[in-house]
Amino acid sequence: MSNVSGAFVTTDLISVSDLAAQVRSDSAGAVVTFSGDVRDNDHGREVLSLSYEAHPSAQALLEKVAREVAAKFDVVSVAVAHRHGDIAIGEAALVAAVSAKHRKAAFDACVALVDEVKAQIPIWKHQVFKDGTDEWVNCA
Amino acid sequence: MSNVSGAFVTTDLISVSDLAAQVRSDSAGAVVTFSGDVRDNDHGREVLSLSYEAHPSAQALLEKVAREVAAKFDVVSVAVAHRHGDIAIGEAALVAAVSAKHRKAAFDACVALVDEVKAQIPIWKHQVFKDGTDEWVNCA
Amino acid sequence: MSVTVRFFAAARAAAGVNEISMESASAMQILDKAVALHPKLGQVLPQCSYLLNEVSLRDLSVVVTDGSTLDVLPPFAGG
Amino acid sequence: MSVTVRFFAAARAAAGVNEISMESASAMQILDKAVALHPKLGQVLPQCSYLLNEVSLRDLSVVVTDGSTLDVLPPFAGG
Repeated sequence: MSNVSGAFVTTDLISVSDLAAQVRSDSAGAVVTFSGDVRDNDHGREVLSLSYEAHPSAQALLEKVAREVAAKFDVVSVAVAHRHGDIAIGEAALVAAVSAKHRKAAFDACVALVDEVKAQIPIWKHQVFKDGTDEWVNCA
Repeated sequence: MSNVSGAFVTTDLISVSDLAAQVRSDSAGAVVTFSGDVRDNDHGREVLSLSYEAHPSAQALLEKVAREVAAKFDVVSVAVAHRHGDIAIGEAALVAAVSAKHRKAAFDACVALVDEVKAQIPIWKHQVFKDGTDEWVNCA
Repeated sequence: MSVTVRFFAAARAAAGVNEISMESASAMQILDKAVALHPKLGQVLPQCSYLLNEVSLRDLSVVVTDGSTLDVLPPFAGG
Repeated sequence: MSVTVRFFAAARAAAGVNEISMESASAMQILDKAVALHPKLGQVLPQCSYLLNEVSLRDLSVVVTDGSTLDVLPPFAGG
């Protein structure tokens, strides 16, 4: 029976090792994790600082996406967290972890979880560049 | 420039968080990890204990596989470790970590790294079951 | 009573305000009026999606009744 | 001088020994003789691959010369 170990939208630091510990199980032979970390550059421009804004519905939608992915794949457990507010270079913005009996389901579910979070969760990224300009990502 | 942060065949405990730390970089936006952990069951039978045997060439071949995967995908860094000897239930037998600018390359390279390790590295798994029987896996 | 229009992320940056209060009308009419008040919104709105009282709104001819909240969401960019 | 044949994993379990010492001959002849000495090897060898002095050996008609090491590797099962 697949389940969701956790789904959090938070301003606190998030860590892939915390999520990995949450999904781990003696019956799971594979744990796959993803950490989406803030880069010091984007399209060749140096990033000075970065923040995310989350819509009030983001937490509930993240829980829904996690449940859907857990139900769709043959996994033991999934967990996902998205941070918002200011995030320092190198820190994680999105982390996901999936445990499964077999590795293919763990990889496939982790890819789907990250894809669906990016597609469905109302969260926005704002970047300030070293050259003084700034942008809301995906909003040309 | 892709590179290999580490490739180890060892009887020591191996940890996916160690490898993730090795591949992390401020220029990498994505880190994907895989942990292949010893399960308490296999094909419905309860596993009592488990050990791996490694051929003397396993270390050199693991380095070769890591270099090939690093060269084939647009990644920042890859790291992989395979443990041998006795391994307790829940402990990791194979761990891999890949960092990349973008998540697709990180996922694809991590899947390939695990697949190639399983296909190319001369390591064997021996399982002892609770019912008193034992088997060398993949050797019916 | 009136309609609350909330702007998020790039839409808020373009509007220069977090939210505005409008009279009941169709969503399209409300958004047209918002652009008239805050012209920079005109570049962002074509990419936006909308929530009416937290539920996705695709048909902008729907009348937004008094007491409702209309959210203006630019393209998501999580992760 | 002689040929060293090393058995790994399931092949070692079937042979009951880690390694044996044989006279120089083709790989096929050496393996046939090993099966004659250790009959349970007969079930494992059809699945095995071989290394001659740590290099993959596909053509079993090759003569294994004195001083060489022939490794018998069951199907890999790492991970």
